[in-house]
Amino acid sequence: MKVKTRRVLFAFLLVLVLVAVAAAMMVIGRGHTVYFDNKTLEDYQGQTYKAFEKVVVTVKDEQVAKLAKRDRGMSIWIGQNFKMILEVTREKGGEAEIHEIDLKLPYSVDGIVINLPALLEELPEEAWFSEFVPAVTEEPAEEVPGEGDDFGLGLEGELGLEDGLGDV
Amino acid sequence: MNGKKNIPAGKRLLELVRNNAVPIMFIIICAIFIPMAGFSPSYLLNEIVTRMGRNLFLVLCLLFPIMAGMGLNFAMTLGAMGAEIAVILVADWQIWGIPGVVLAMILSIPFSALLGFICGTLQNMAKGREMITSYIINFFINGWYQLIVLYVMGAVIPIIHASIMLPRGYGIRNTVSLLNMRQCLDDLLAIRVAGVKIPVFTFLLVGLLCLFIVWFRRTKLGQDMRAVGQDMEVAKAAGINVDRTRIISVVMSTVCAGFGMVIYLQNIGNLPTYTGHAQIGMFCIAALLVGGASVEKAGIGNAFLGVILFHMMFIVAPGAGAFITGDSMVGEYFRVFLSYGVITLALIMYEAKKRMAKSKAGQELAAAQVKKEDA
Amino acid sequence: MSEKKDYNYNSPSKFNDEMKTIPPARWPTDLEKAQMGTMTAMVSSFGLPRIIISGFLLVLFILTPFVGVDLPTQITNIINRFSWNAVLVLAMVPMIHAGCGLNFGLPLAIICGLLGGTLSIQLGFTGPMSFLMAVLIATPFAVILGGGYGLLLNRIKGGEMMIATYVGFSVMSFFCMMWLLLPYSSPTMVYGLSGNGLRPTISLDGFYNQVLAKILHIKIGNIEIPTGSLLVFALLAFLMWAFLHTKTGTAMTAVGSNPAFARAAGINVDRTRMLSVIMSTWLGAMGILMYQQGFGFIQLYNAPNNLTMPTVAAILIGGASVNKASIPNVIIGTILFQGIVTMTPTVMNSAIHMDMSEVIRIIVSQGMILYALTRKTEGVK
Amino acid sequence: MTNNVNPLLQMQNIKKDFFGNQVLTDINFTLGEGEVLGLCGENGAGKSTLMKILFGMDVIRETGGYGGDILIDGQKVEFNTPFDALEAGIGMVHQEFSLIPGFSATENILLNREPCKKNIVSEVFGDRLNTLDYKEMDRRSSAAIEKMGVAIDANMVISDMPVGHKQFTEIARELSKDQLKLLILDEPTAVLTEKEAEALLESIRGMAARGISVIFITHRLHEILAVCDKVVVMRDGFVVRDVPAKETSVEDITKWMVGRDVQSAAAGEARSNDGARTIMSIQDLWVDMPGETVRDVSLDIKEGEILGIGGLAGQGKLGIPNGVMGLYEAGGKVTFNGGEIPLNDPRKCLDSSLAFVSEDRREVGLLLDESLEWNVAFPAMQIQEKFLKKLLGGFIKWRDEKGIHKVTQKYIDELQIKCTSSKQKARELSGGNQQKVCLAKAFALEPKFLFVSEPTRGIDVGAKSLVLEALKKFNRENGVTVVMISSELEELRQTCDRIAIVSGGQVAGILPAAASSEEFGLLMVSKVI
Repeated sequence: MKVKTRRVLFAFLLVLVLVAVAAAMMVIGRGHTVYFDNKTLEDYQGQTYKAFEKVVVTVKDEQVAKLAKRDRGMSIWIGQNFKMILEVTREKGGEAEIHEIDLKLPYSVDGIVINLPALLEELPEEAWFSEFVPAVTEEPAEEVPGEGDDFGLGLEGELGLEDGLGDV
Repeated sequence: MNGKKNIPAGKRLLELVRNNAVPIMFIIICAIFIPMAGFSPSYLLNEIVTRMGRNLFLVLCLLFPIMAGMGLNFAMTLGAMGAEIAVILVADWQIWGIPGVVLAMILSIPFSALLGFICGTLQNMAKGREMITSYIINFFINGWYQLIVLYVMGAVIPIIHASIMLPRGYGIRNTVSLLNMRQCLDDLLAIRVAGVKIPVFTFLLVGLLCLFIVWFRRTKLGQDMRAVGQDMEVAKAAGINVDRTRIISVVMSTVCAGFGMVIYLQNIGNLPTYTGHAQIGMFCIAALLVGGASVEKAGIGNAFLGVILFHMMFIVAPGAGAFITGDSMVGEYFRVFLSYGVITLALIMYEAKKRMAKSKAGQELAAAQVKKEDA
Repeated sequence: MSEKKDYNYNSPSKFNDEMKTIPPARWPTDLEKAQMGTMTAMVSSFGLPRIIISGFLLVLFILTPFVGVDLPTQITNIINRFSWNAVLVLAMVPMIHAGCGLNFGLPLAIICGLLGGTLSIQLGFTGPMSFLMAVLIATPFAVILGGGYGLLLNRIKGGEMMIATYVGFSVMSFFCMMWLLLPYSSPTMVYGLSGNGLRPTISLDGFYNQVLAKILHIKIGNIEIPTGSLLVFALLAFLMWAFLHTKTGTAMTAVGSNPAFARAAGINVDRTRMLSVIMSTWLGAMGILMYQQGFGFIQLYNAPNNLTMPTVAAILIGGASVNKASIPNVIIGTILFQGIVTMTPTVMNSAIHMDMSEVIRIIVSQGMILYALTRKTEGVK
Repeated sequence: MTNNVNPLLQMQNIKKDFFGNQVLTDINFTLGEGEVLGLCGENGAGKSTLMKILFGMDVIRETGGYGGDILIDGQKVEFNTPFDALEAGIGMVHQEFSLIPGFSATENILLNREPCKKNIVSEVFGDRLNTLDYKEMDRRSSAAIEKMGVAIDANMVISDMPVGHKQFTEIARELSKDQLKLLILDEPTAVLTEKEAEALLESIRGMAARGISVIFITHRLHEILAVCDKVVVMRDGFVVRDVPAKETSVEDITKWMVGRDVQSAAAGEARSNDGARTIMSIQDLWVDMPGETVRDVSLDIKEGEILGIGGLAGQGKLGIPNGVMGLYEAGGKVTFNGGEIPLNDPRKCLDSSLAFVSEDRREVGLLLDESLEWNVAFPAMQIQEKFLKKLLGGFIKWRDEKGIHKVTQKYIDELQIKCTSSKQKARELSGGNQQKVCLAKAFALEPKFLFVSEPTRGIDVGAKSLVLEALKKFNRENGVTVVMISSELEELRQTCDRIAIVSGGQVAGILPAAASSEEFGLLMVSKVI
């Protein structure tokens, strides 16, 4: 009997560990797409924040975007503690200044648009943060025929139940 | 058996060739085709290594039911379906990278275990025709899979992202992009040797499964499974719960296949929702058979050799076909033909062998009579 | 050396036999069966899945007028599809009767029919003549390929169904190559650009499209009946029925029912099985030609495979088991299965705006096959 | 005798019937610790049933249990499964091998009792994931083999072993069980060579010396005398003798085994057919029938007689008709009615007016899922084209349902087959009625020569006499030569004119039905292999 209780306990623990790992994965594995706008923010509380001449965005030691005025760049990020390095050239011919930026990404938002000029001015979040809403494409570029094994021809399809070219 | 030593070397060689007819045939086919296809060695090597990483785990899953005497079992396809459901959910929740893979694997366990349990129970009801039954179960469950993915997901099970949903508002698209977990396992610790990318971590996982199988054979359950596989009646008489052992072997196969499918999908980088699993079983079985396995006996070595030879053939056949006939489609069909052909051949040889043993005793009796007359 | 035998051998020891001959439980008498109540008796004799399927079809029929679907059109469709598929389903009967199990090797038979059809067109026949020639040309192929198939199945008794499946696949993929490589040249069939290799779909307009259906074609209101096709099926079904009443047909049934008994009664079991396989193959070839004349197209390459499961499922739905089948099974099964195939998409679509027909078809047909396989039946494995 | 110590095993008034068919009546005997008991009797005497009761086999419970008490160490026990019996220290080596072919001797000896080591995984998923302790396994198996006293290679795979070693592996398996107190050996020497049998006897003595009691069932009576302390002889479900081995001899045992009241038998009916011509002559026949191998049989059968073939189970008597009729692979020469009959071709035999009623009713004798009509008429239809209507000038041979119905009805009446109608499925009949259908099937062929194999096996007394009478009548009225194979000597003596006894796959001798039981008994065990 005692052995049994112990076993149930161990099995329960195993399930618990798996659930815990799964939960942890859900937190640390949440992916976000971060978009950076180098756009002029018009008339925010009466002020206008001008776009920079040029911004170079580096995420994880990788240069992901070089933004001219009105450009939008994009990077993917796993987890909520977003880090990037911005190399900002404010005016034409000006000196590039380097900013290291840490951001807390909200868990529930997939696509996050950051207005860089507003961000660097340290305006409140609502000024530089907006959610990216993808336009629903009708049928996205019909599958790039992945580099799968491309097994057998045809047999996949309708699993042997397609009756013909169509119904009468 | 005692006279083994007396058999001349030539005969023994013949025996060796006969016992390994299928792998030898494939080695010859590959040897002929490789020059015809005209691929560079590094390209070939790269492809083979990639495909080994992609498929080995799945092929190894077939070993459990074989161990329990349930033949080449399509149960693994069910594991693949379980994994696909898990992967769809993970993709929808936008869990990326390694965490996504790990989550998908964990999530697939309940699905594939349940399906494996159903499959094992049904197969216990159809002892003696497990293979055809598992084949039909795989279609049957596929119907339910489609029902869930096509109608329940998005309608009952919430699906957040329109990008993986059909435009009509429920059901999953034909392809789910896994771009964000693409090859994340393969890239982990990956090394390049002479232009060939070796997905070390994936191979580590495969190695882990191999170790597990080797270890498992030495456990009580493994021993029981082998006993059940060789003689159900004797095992039962010895007090082994035969039906339960068989179900466990199927469940182990489906659960491992679930992991294998996640590995497979992360390598490909997208999920063909309705066709991804359809042929996995078929091609894993073909690969294992090409490696020299039979319906009742298969080992890790068979899986490795099989995957290498089978995929080598698969890569070079279209090119070789085009070279011979000038029509690349012929080569494509030829490799499909070879895959089916090898399974057919292996099944026929297995069934025919069962019958061969019968007439032996008669010959002995006749020989005894002749001896008597001589005396 | 007297080798003791392993467990699975039926030891001829007296004790075991005493055990064996004790009447298995107790068989209910007819009277008791009547008392069991008609409902349960019906369920047990008809099989639960079959009742569910019939009930489902009945519900579809009842729903039809309410969801605004035209009933006559539906009935016409069912009759039409019945006329296409019935012969294929009939092709299952001989092999089941001879104990060779469900013919999952149907693609082999279909290939014979495809060879007949394409060669007939290639040789320049048109109209009804092309159908006749297709039948004639397909016959020798069916006999030869069916003979080889039978020879193979005789060597692997007990493992027929799985091997049949793969024989079907192998032959089909072999012919995928052949369709490309054989020197067909008829412009109606080959790829337009390269001039060689057959197209996956070949239209039969001008050849044998509807040649049988048009004979004595009847139109009552909105219901159309392809009388000719139905008559041909009736003829073949009658021949099958008649065959099963002859000496050889009786032998075939006995072989399927108990091969050891048949052997002890002097029947050449292998030859009888071979005959059944050849008959199955020939009927399968006829079946696909009938299908094509109704459907109007020849479909090549992987298409043969698409008919296997529906056909196997149809005869099982009709009440056949893995080793027993009859003509009524064929007719009932084909009507039920094709009824579901035609009715579900339209009725379901109109009723709930969800076309689940494909999924339902898969679940119904595979579930039916699974039910037949997992039922405890003696004999074939 | 039992003042302070109870004997190891006491069987008290054991009774068993199979649906009214009494097979064991008031069995009483005791067995002390370290004693060897020889159990002998003809086939069907009830030895196997008794052992099955003792070992708690499922069949016993499924067929209504048994009466009487089994006492072990003075305690009443009731075994519901063999595992209960094992628990109580009873081990049994069955006639059929129960070994996993691909496992080594060690693995088989310890099958499902392997010593294991715990590990992390097994803590979570249960004991079945414990790893096997191979060292301990080797130790235990070699201990068991040593206990047995016969050297076998513990690492050899079973499928590579000679038959004798398989037998020893099974014995070692029982010996490896620590709680073993009583070992039942069911015809263990049947598959052994003389030397091996010698070794086994030695090993039994060794076990007895260690305090293990043994019940030893064999047809080789001299072995019993060589090794047993006492002998229990059974016949027709009774214990007829329970004597110390020292006080008896092979002749005595034989007499007890078969000895019935000769007077009671209806052997008087036997006729002498010396003058009749030989209708069938079998020469140098071998038949590969599993479990009933025929080695070298030569036999002449006279026209019009009823020849009985008797012998112990497994000695090959059943192989003779099955071989001649082509159902099992056979060689040799069989001439019938002046012409040679090719072997391995059932059709040729049937064509020459031979017929066969198989001992295996359900597997070979009947189409269980078809109507009685089909069962009765089928061979006649196929072989002799009876019950067929020729249409289109003989091109079509149409089944004549009416004719079939008529002939079936005729035999239903004649043989008093109990059925609801001639359309009833054969499966639904009782054993006795099924047997009658098998006879009707053979009668419908109107053969010149009929093999009947075990016609009364597993059917009740009433049906038995009906079947035998029908056979006799068929022989007398139609002049059909009948060869009847049966395990029951008494039945042969009632029905047959002459009786051939098969032993060791050969004809040990042919005696008139009136010969004494002792003579038959001696022949039966004369060449036992």
